[in-house]
Amino acid sequence: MATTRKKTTGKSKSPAGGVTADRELCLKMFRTMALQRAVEDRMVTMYRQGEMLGSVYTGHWHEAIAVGTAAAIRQGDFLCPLHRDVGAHLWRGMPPWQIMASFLGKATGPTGGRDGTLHYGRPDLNIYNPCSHVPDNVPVATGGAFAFKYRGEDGLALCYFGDGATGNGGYHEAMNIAAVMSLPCIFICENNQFAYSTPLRLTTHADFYKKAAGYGMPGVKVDGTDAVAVYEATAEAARRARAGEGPTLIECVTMRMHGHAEHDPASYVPREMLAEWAKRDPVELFAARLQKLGHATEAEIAAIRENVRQEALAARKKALGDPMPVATNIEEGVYAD
Amino acid sequence: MATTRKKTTGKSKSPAGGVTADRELCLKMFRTMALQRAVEDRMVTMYRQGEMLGSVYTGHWHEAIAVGTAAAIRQGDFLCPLHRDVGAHLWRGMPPWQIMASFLGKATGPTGGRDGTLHYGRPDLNIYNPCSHVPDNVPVATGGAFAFKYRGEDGLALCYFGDGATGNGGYHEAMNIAAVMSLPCIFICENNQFAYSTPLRLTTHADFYKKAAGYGMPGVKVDGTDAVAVYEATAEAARRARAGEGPTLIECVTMRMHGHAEHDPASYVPREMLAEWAKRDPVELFAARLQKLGHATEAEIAAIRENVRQEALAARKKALGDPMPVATNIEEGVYAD
Amino acid sequence: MPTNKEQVAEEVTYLDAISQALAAEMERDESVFLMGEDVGQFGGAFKISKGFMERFGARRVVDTPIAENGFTGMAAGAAICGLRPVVEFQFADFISQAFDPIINVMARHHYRTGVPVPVTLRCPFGGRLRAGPTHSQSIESYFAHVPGLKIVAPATVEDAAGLLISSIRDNNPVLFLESKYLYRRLKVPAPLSLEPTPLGVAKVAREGTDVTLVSYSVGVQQGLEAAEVLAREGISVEVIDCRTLVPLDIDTIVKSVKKTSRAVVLHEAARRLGYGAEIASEIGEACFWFLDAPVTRIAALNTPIPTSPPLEDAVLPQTEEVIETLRKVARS
Amino acid sequence: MPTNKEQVAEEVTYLDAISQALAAEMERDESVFLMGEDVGQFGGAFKISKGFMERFGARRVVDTPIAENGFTGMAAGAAICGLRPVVEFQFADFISQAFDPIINVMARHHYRTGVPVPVTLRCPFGGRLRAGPTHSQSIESYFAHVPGLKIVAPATVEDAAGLLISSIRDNNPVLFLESKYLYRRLKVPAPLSLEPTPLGVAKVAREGTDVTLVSYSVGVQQGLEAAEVLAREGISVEVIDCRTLVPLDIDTIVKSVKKTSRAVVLHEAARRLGYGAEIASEIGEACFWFLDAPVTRIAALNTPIPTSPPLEDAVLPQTEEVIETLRKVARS
Ligand SMILES: Cc1ncc(C[n+]2csc(CCOP(=O)(O)OP(=O)(O)O)c2C)c(N)n1
Ligand SMILES: Cc1ncc(C[n+]2csc(CCOP(=O)(O)OP(=O)(O)O)c2C)c(N)n1
Ligand SMILES: [Mg+2]
Ligand SMILES: [Mg+2]
Repeated sequence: MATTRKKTTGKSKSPAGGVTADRELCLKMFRTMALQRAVEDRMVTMYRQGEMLGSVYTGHWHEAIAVGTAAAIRQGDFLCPLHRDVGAHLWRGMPPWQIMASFLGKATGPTGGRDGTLHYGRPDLNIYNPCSHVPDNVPVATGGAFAFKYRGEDGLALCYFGDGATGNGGYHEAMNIAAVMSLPCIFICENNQFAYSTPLRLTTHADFYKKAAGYGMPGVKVDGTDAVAVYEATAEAARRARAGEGPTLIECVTMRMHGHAEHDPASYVPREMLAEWAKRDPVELFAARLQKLGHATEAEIAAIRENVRQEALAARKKALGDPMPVATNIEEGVYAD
Repeated sequence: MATTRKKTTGKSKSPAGGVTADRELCLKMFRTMALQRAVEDRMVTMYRQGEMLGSVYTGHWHEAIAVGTAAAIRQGDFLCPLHRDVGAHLWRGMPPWQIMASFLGKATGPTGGRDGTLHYGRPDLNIYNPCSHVPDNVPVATGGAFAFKYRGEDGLALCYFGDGATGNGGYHEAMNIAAVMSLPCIFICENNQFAYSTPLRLTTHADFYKKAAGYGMPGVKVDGTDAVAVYEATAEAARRARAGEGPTLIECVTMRMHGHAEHDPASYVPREMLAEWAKRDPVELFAARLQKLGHATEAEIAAIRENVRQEALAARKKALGDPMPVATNIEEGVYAD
Repeated sequence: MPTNKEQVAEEVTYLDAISQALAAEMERDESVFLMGEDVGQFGGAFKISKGFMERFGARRVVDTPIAENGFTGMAAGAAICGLRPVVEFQFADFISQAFDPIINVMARHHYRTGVPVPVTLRCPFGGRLRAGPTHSQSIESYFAHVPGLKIVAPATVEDAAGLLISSIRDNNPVLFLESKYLYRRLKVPAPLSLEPTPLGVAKVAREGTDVTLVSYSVGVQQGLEAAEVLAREGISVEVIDCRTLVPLDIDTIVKSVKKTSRAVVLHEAARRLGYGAEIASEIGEACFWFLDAPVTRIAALNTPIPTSPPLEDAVLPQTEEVIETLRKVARS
Repeated sequence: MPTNKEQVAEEVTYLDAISQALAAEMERDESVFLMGEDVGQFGGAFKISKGFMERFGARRVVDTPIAENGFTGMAAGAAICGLRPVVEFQFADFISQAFDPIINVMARHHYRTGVPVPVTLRCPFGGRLRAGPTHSQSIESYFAHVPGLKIVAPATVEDAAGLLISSIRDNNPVLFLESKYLYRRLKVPAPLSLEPTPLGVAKVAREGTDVTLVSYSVGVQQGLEAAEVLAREGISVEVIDCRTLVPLDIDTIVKSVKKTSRAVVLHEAARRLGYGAEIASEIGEACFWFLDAPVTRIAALNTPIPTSPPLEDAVLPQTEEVIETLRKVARS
């Protein structure tokens, strides 16, 4: 099967010598991570200023996961993100202002204001728009993976879900189906230590990556603050998927550094835990790595930071200026023609 | 917690020297297994004669599982059976004629004909009456286990489900909850190689007992045709449960020797597979064991067999003679007072 | 299954019609495939896909684990990615486990994104087979409130084929309600036309002047029987077969009621918020000035559906009750 | 949460009422406990159980994994074994994942076995908070068709407490619909009576003579506002608050409609097979000879509920529309 598969669009990303050998790739990844941070910091400010429709969910300390995974697959692959994965949207080409527009309910948001806040996607970028229910994006991803296999194409689906979502039946059914049908699907568990207020001990009594064994699929655990580690694990899972070897579960360990969303002060999170994790900022870690690798000077890093900060500022300006939707044809589109 | 728990009714069943040291217990187990076989054989005949309302589900080769588990727990424990577990009902005290009455839609069936065929239970015997949907009895069992723990009692819940049912989200959510809450619950997976027509390779890519690790609970695998092995595994799981050590998954491996139900000729089952398993009849195996242990002579075994055959015949007679329900007060009982 | 052998069979059942229509669509469109429990080698619990495995292979006749939630979400994903899944629920009752992906993923996706989700959800539904509370349910009311789903319920052999074809070709999630009771009871002479019957168009199954009976699925057959009996008494019943519940062809219904001035709505589902409530409300609002009698609903009692024959018969509407109600309304 | 501090607070909100009633029932009956996501230390997404952990401990304030299906089935099992679980869904929308155990385990169990299943399912529901298609749903129509469930939807602070108390004491599974919109918008002077309000008894929220408005939850508040405006125009609106949807107190509704001869039914749920269809059908059948105008439904459009304010406002019924419709019906 694998040998007869049609190629999907987008170039394969498995640089010889690993991702660190590819300066251009590394810099693009870094820029996207820094952009996620800048955009989300800006959105937090917007929330505090009362500009947003509802609460704001951030992916602080998830940047290496969002970007490391998205960078390791192809544009034609089916990406099924959740609320921590702004970096994956950005990598695919979603403009920051449009994410903000979603949180503002603007006509220019990806759904034109029909859905909003964290529920957005871009069909043209092969980004699924998830609904609120976690982890309903996971069975959907297996369906996308099924479609690639059905058509004999070498595309894959990649989905994200939190530690909390693993307690849910949809996750289980999809993992099992993907294993049994040997679907080209990559399951990214973003273990950020909390599900809303719920700590891991009330979520599971087993490590997440070990759950893969119960489905007969490989499960790996990576440092979710290390973009390179995430990239490499994803690239290997993608290789397996495209070769017809079936799904992989990757547990990416990180920390949710803000509340569940900005309305949540997260007083249930031990302060020492935050202090400990504060030392492992994935954006900082990657910046340091790039300098050590000689891919960028401190000045170049600083320039990128300033550049994304400006982009986030401009995004806010555009998003705020964009029009609200008008309630004409409000009943159109409930059904497709 | 465990030490302060109130005792539930029913005597504990952990004979010193193991189950085989207890002749009375062994003989009662054997008789119940033989009775299950006799009753189900009779029901198959009744089906063929067109006496039944619908199809008939048998637990051939499941007798050691149904009886071995039920015998190893207490009458006061919450038992949540499915369609292969007639022996567990019998062990608890359900009369054979009443099971037949369920399949006949009689007024004397456990639900008075409101539900019927394989959906029966007896609240007074602490037997849950499951609905069709598999494995909806599994979350219910965790709820029963929760109730015991909540009240500080040392009771437990035990539920059964097939290999096929493990692909279902309800199973997963309940297993995880039971592990996280450390509930006194025993999960019995009856791996009989098929889920309706679906073979194991389309159900799972991992051994069932290994799935327990994904929940952080012990998983054990036993020969489901060996009543002693099933008993001992259950007794140990019960000990853990009562001691507050949490749930256990027990995979009991056996074979479904009939079709999914009697309407199903099961032509999808390889004949060699049936021939191989035919050699491992749990009732025969236990009969031989009893003789080897000196607990019963061949004649005594034969007498039991004849006795249960007569009981099954008498059960049919009573069930057939019982009245059909009358449709008065048909709207009563939709709501409890 | 439309093997050559059966193409020359003398009769086609409601079940054959579904099987033939499904096979024809799979022949016609490579993106159509069937998935569900035991649909492969086994041919499905009701044998709709008997022979499909040999004909289309395991790629297009997909046996799933017992995971209604997961495989329905998967069908949504496959549809979003361009395929046209046909999902078989072994019994309609099991769709309860897939309620979430149907209402939250499938039904709302096009509205939110503009991406169609063409999935056909095949549900063998209804009672009268002594199958009890969790194998006999009428499921239309669980879903009819949800914007974005279509609901189709054929009452005849021809419509079983024609409406299934349209459902599969439709670009929306469609709940296709197959009457288990009619599967082998309804027959027409072979061969069967495999032309699509448009969704959203009701049918006047029998013309009449005194009272309009609005129904769907097995109720239409009951209504036709009742009309036949009443015709002998000089009462002329017009029977409307909704065929599609969502969208509902209210115009055809209203036209009939304006003519007869009397309306009875019949279904096998429980009365409270059965789909009859929607139909009756619409008639009441649109035909108020034309009505000579209250719009009357005939439905199952508000109880679970019991297993035992005397109980099930007492709970579900019987033809005798349909006759009596129509007579009473016609003469009021 | 009814700590001593708040007992002496000057005002009690709809949210406080629920919190106080729940705490009172937990005090009163050891078998009552609360379970759901983040209900423990965190006090729940809407802070209904703030302080409960300190007061009742982790044994009775149970944080669950994100497993609506599993923990709902678990609640059923706990109830069957003698406890009285109160289940909090973080948003009513998530109950879609628990549809199966609610309709197939909870709702049918007593009918099949005679064993009661006393579970209260607390559902923060409804729109107007810009929360979009999967955080704003009205869920009553998903369940109202199912025999064996009760459905309660308080419209006032007093009823939020009184009906919750009755729901918890009821021996059946009860869907308790809490209006997120009213949570902090409705207030009454403290202290609040914590007496049970019986289920199945509607209330004449405002007496009138020209037209009857039947509603529940937030619609009652809209109706009262509209009635006030119309009173100034000389139109007298009688507002009926159903309070309980299942069982429905149809007698109170019928009595009012027989008096006014005109009926409008209002809810925030989508129109098609909204619960208004059941109410309108019942009125149409019971009051046919008394009606001077068609029974008219006001409801949301048949679309998902959009997020953006201009869109959500266009989809959900606004008070202006209620006023206009009542005026039109009253004058017709
Ligand atoms: C079925 C369902 N129940 C509840 C929620 C509410 N909810 C949204 S996110 C969340 C916590 C998710 O935790 P986790 O999966 O760990 O993801 P994280 O937010 O930590 O990234 C909850 C409970 C939901 N979205 N879906
Ligand atoms: C949710 C659900 N889907 C489908 C069915 C139909 N069904 C009944 S039993 C069965 C097979 C069960 O297989 P398994 O769990 O292995 O149990 P076994 O019958 O082999 O003991 C199926 C598909 C069901 N009861 N519930
Ligand atoms: Mg998390
Ligand atoms: Mg099996």
